[in-house]
Amino acid sequence: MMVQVLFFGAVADAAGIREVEVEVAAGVTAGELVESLKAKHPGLAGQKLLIAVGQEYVAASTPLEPGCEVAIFTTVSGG
Amino acid sequence: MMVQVLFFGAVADAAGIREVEVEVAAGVTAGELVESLKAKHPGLAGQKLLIAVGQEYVAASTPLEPGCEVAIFTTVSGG
Amino acid sequence: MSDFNELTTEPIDIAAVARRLVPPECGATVTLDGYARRFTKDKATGEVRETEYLVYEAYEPMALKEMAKLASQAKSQFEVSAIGIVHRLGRLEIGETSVVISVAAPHRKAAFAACEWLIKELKRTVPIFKKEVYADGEAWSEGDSEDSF
Amino acid sequence: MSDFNELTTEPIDIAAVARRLVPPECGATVTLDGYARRFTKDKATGEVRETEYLVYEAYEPMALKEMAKLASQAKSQFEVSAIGIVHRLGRLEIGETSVVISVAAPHRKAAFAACEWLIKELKRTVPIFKKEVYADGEAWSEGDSEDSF
Repeated sequence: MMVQVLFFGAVADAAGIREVEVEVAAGVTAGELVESLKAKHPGLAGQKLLIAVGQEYVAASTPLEPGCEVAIFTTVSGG
Repeated sequence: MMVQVLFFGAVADAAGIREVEVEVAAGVTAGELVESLKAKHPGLAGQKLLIAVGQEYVAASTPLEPGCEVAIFTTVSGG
Repeated sequence: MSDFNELTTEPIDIAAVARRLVPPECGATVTLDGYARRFTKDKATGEVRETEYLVYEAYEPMALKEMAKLASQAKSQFEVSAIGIVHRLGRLEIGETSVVISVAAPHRKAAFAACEWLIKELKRTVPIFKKEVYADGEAWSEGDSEDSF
Repeated sequence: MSDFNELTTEPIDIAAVARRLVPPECGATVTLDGYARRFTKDKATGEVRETEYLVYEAYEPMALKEMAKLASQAKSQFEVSAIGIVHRLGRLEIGETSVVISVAAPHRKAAFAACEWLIKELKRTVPIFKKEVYADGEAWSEGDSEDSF
């Protein structure tokens, strides 16, 4: 199944991309997706990452739905 | 000796005046002046009064200097 | 960057107060904007009273001195860089600003603490007096001073 | 009186934010104005760094959702009537406002407490990202989030 992945801030710079469509196995979790992205984009390794699915923070164990929007970023720094 | 007395807010309304020159005995204290004003202006009786001499808060026991400016008011209520 | 303390009978421009204080080492300004409330609930009875307008008067030279003292005390107690205090006098319509206190600091924590301390002390020590006017009467407001005699 | 949460690339007018919130039962609005600081002291080394300008970006739809959640949580935790949050995005010059949080309340104590809580939580949960640009380089700012994995 396909999911949409968005990168922000330091994570976008580290990955060298801001947005990508990724093919993942059905039932894959948010954490597993992050691990596979780290393997593909070595710049992401060692970064503290937050993940949101459908614009809500999720735990690593959350399974992804087909077509969902996944966003990945480090600690936020607004204000 | 003469002192200048200023009244503000509720105290001015209670006394019915805003400003008056008063003849007092040498060595009179701020507290004694207030007592004599209460006797003259019954509306002041029972009010909690603050007193400033030369634009500084003073204790009742502070002796007055000739020509000083004395201000009398109740609890302040700015803000 | 110098502090300022003012009394005015003109409407207060909050942003103009806040933005007079932007020292280059600062990252946050906390501003208290106090204004005339239409409805006030009596703490004892729960009754709601409607205010028509307010009138403030001050012992002006002493009020300015006391405001300057508060700013100087706040700067010795809190890590803040600049303080602006402006208080309105005369007649105020409902919703109009009576007092603005802005505090600029390198970090927001000190700015919040100093601003909250300043308004508490201003209400206790600065000789400014508020009269509330209702449809059926008026009353001078009772303040927070404790040292009366 | 409705709350508002906004992201904008235009300069923020602090007073316009604060004065959109004047419910008739309120007497105080506390406003935090956060802005780009020129000089920042490194907590560890004591070294002072000079910032040239800032760039903010956001995951916009989620940022707006998180801001709305914070406002709703603040209103359930504190006795406040209205909350306005506006965050700037894009390039900010030194001294320009990055965030304004205004909280109107019947009484000031709750307004101070809610405003301070809101900025702390905004910095922890709202997906907005700050890049600091120096004369000799740039760096994404490290935030306060704890729940990363």
